[in-house]
Amino acid sequence: KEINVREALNSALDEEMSADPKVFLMGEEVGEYQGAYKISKGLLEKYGPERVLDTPITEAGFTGIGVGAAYYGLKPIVEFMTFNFSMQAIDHIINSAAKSNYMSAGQISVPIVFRGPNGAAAGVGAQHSHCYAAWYASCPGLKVLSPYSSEDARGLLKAAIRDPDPVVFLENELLYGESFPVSDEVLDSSFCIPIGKAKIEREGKDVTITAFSKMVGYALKAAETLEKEGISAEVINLRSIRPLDRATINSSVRKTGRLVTVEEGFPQHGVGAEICTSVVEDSFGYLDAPVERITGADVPMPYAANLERMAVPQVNSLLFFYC
Amino acid sequence: KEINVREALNSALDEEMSADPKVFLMGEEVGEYQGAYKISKGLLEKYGPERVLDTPITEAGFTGIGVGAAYYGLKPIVEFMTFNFSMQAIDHIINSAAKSNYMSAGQISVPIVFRGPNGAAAGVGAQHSHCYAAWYASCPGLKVLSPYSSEDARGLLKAAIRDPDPVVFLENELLYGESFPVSDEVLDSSFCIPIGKAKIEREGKDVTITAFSKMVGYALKAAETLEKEGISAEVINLRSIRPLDRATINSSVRKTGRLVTVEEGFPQHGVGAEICTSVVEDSFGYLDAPVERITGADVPMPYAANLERMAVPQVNSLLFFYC
Amino acid sequence: DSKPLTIETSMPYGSHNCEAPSRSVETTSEELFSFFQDMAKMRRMEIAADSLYKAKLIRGFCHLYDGQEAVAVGMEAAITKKDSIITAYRDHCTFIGRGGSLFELFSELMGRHTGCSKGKGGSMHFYRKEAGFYGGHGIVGAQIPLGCGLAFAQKYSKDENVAFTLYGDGAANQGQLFEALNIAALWDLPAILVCENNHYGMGTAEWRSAKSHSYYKRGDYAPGLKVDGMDALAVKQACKFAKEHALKNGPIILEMDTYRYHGHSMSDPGSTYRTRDEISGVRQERDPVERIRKLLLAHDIATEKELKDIEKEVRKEVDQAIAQAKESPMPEPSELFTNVYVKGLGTEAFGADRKEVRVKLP
Amino acid sequence: DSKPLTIETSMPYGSHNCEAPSRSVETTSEELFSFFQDMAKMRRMEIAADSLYKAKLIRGFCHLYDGQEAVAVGMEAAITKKDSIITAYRDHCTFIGRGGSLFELFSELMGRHTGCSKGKGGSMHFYRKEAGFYGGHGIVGAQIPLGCGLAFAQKYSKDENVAFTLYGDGAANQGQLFEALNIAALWDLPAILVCENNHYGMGTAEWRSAKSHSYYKRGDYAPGLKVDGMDALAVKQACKFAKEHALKNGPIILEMDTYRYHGHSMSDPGSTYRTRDEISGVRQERDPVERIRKLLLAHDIATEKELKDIEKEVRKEVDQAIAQAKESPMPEPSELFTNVYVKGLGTEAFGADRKEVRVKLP
Ligand SMILES: Cc1ncc(C[n+]2csc(CCOP(=O)(O)OP(=O)(O)O)c2C)c(N)n1
Ligand SMILES: Cc1ncc(C[n+]2csc(CCOP(=O)(O)OP(=O)(O)O)c2C)c(N)n1
Ligand SMILES: [Mg+2]
Ligand SMILES: [Mg+2]
Repeated sequence: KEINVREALNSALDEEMSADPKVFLMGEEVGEYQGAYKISKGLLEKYGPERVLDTPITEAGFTGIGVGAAYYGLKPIVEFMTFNFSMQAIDHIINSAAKSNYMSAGQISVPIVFRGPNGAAAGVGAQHSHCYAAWYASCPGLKVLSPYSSEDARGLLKAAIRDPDPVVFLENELLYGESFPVSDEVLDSSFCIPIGKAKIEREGKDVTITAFSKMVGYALKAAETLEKEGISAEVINLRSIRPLDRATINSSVRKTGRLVTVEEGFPQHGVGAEICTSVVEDSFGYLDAPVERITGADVPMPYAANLERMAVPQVNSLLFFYC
Repeated sequence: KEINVREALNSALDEEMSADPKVFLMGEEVGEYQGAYKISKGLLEKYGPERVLDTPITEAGFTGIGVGAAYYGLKPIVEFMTFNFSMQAIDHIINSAAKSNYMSAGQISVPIVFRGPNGAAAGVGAQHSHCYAAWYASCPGLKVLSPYSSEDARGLLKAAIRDPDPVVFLENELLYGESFPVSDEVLDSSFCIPIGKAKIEREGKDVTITAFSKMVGYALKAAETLEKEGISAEVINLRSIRPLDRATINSSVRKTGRLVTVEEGFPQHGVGAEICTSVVEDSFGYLDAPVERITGADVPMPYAANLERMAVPQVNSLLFFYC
Repeated sequence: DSKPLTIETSMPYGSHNCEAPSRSVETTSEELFSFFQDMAKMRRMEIAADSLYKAKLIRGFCHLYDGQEAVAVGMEAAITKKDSIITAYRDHCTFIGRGGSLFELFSELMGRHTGCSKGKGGSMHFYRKEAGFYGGHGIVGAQIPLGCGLAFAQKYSKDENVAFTLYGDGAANQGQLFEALNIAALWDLPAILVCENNHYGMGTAEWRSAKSHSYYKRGDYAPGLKVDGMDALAVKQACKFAKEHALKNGPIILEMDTYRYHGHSMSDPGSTYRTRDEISGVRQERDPVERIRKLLLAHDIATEKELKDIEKEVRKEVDQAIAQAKESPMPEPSELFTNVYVKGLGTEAFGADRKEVRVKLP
Repeated sequence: DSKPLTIETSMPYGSHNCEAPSRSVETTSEELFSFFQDMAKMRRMEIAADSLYKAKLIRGFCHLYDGQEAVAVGMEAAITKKDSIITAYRDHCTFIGRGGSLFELFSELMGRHTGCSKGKGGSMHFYRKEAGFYGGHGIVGAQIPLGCGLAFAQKYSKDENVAFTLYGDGAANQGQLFEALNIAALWDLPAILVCENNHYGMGTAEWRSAKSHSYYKRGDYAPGLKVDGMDALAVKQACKFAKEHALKNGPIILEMDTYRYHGHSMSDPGSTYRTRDEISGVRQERDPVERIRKLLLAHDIATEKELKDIEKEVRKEVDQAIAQAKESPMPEPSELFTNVYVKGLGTEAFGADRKEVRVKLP
């Protein structure tokens, strides 16, 4: 059976709302409009306006309200129409959500999920294409997840909603319509993926490629091409950016001796930099070659199609180091 | 002659305001109160309320106003009482300032400086101790500077104000009162430090230590101790986090074969991770040992003095790898 | 042979903390004629953009302004290009109003090097600094403090000009409006906040997003006017009034009662959250182009035929601009790395894999 | 032997969009007595904190509440511990008002393990969730949407309680106030916004930071009261009124006209931006403790001697709490890594050099 990522997210929301009356969804256009990207389709009808709340376009205000509701013990899911707009509310994510449990020595826990599409889409320009994975994942107190497949989307979103800590959940607009095969287990309402564990999407022995979100698909495609060249690539789908699964990454690199990191975000202080450093720290002696870091170009996202293509990794970019 | 960092910053502001009538200063308490940390002392009296503007406590509003004024061609200096509060305005720094020149293909340049104390201070807890170096320096379009000494403070702030691009200028509250010897050249009103170049504070041949801001002082102290042990450490004061002076860092590591990075911010996706990766990319074959990354602990800043001490690098932390 | 005319606005102004301007607007036959021309051009242009989008020649977001043209045209009639304008993503007609060309506009929409942002900005990021147009901003509400910053700079520079900041009814709830307005009022900035109330922010009707939808009363202490935003003459009069006020007394709010015919952006059919009757009702009774057409006819300034001819001509102009834009090249690959900085400091910039593209930033 | 009393507030309420409550406040001798006790304790505690700070036993920021005690005490008298309270960094007395102990308070101030946040929060981050106190927030204005979120949760949970959000006159200009208030009004949340107008935000007088300083009128559509914040009875009456209102009709604003005697935080002498005469004038004419003292004497509820004895006793209590706190241990080093997460997922956490401290997060 196949479902697409949108259906996976929608069903995860639906099941968790049905399982726990404390879970509610808020954000711009999540209700009557059924979600700007239709992720919340049908939920208003099913759960009513008390639990599916359309907000004004005031991110600081509604995010703060979400966090306050979590202080009280509810389990809010705050949708950002895209994560670009989370910058208007970032103080609440960092200072009000991430740090409260610590500052209060465990009195004020914050069981909340911040979710929405993150990073580059298609043709939306510089202000609508920022990837926030590295920023949020730098902050202790937050957990940061980024699904690739429908399985990831379902399992990780359900895990995020059930988790007692604040979770930043980074989706990708261009994956919403993509379909993936799913097992019965994945479709079961009890399905859940542990936070903090990466998934080896494909085993290999010559090189390790780490990726998250849309780039996992590119990495898998690259691995296919490499296979034809006789190179066996291991592809790691990070799933969780914080905590980062250093163990899985390092044991893969210890096996392959080579590492390529892939992401769409900016290079400096990015996810690739952290992974490279983690491997240098834990497996320095095993590295047979410099780590190759593939990232978005170090420029704001241009609009023109040809420039935009150059600004984010293509499958070819992942192969370049072998040519 | 000696001056402290506060005097260095104050004189840089004064001279640049006097040199260019387009330069003005705005922020909370910068005028009548003479600055929360007295960096702007005397400027209101000298330049009047048209050029030294006390703002309400509304960072999004006044930062946006500063950026808009820069669009028009003025050269605003926006003071954040501390950079923690820049999160309320971060959308304007990233989306309105950093990206405009690119999106407009060069029509709308943004000659603005965002400055204020950054990172850990003493006893101010989790919400007032965040280091934003890695975040801002991930963003193309911004330049990010962080001075250590009085020379740095004067030369870099003057460079920042004269620069035609948006500059994030990260000071350190605990350095304001520290005095450093300065040459006549540094005191000259034409003095300016090129953006993007690191400074080798101390030459050495056995190990390279990179640091910025307050940690440069710690690195120098550690280097003294190491010298007694017969180890010669080269200390690099980064000065500029973006652009990062990869050339200076790499040529040092090619000489020493070892790298220790030091910063007070959080580890994940930090400045150390980027420096490590830069060296792995450019000088992999020269590294004789794993890179040692010294950072703030991966926790929100605790208040209690003993925990706080453990949460940021101490001079000893820099020596640990040799014990 | 332009002849002076005085025309009554069909709706009274609403006013807050100030005396409303007169409903009798002075104009000329020439001005009315130019209103028609300009609005017909804008209307045609947006319809063409719609088609280009559907033909996949425009990508990403594309927010059309048809229905709201009277605001752009009436505002320009009251001010000069030394006054500043800043707006949101729905910026095509503002760009044209500021004297931008159809060719630059369509080039930008199709990501060509000849675009007003050399293809790097896209639909939401048009600028024309030489004519006082500061964009084209994608983040709801962000342009409000930016616009007050333009006003600050104008006052600081002792230019006797004002800054118009346009934003939607949805944006009017943003906290940064209140923050910026407070500062503008404290500092007496010549800032004119223009709320283009088209009654919906995406799919959300104003009454669902704002407890108070008297947008011209926001911030209580600042004066405000409610204006028929479908009437270019009413808009002109209000903007003239506001400019005078702002230069003397600081900020003022203009709420333009207007309507967008299209959906929010191209993915929104625009008909799930409002009725087709509502849309066609506005088209029939309040359309800004038709209002001017009627005036031109009623005052014998032009014949039906002349106006039809203008529309034909405008259509040709638009088609030509599109054809020319289509033939224009995409940006050079090296443009990926230009304009990141004004002063690039000689650092290297890399493409996705640090090998493919590698240039020194100028 | 508590006897009922009715006392007139000395100042009338200001009101906006609502009818002000009566100036005749019902109380009892017992209540007045407890007001005196509580405020005397708060006053003494803050003075002691000042000394501890000067002795370097308290570090970082330390914002004292002396002068404003009537707000904390009057509010508590009108509500229960099931109602929520959230405030800014000036939170010592709010914590005491919610039933927190002096020992926990001083322990926290000195960074001891026995502190209300185990020494990890510090002066600005006190909490007492069991009694509905949600902190203690350091970012100006942030607590306002958070407080509306508490109100949301109370309504969602069908608890018949309200949430009080306290913020300063400086914070009242923050955009997030307007954003949160709008949502609270749209959703009829039982949110009570309490602006503690002490007339200065750090060194900035209200008239320099706000075009309108009618803080009770902020957001125009919401009702508001202006309250003599130096009069615990006036505060009590207003809070009672507000609670009833909020449960029925949604948000309401209370502006408390009050005063802080100390500087903003310990580094501010508090006398560069206001005159010493101003401060001593308030002390002499409006002091909240003295007001209650006078009432107790005037109504023969207590003698001067009894009140002095209470002050002595309170002093002893404070000294004892300090002594006990001083003897309490700092947090264990391992506490560095606890409470980062509720569920730590077994990942390793590191100290500054990845070697020194290394634990598994629980
Ligand atoms: C801060 C932010 N939040 C959300 C969005 C997504 N968004 C773009 S336009 C829009 C609706 C704005 O409505 P309004 O202000 O009424 O302007 P209109 O589109 O009607 O001209 C939304 C929600 C955004 N761009 N920025
Ligand atoms: C967003 C933000 N900006 C600035 C500060 C620094 N700061 C702390 S308190 C304060 C003054 C606040 O004044 P007010 O709201 O009147 O409260 P009061 O201190 O008088 O109780 C300022 C500027 C901060 N903590 N947060
Ligand atoms: Mg609208
Ligand atoms: Mg105050």
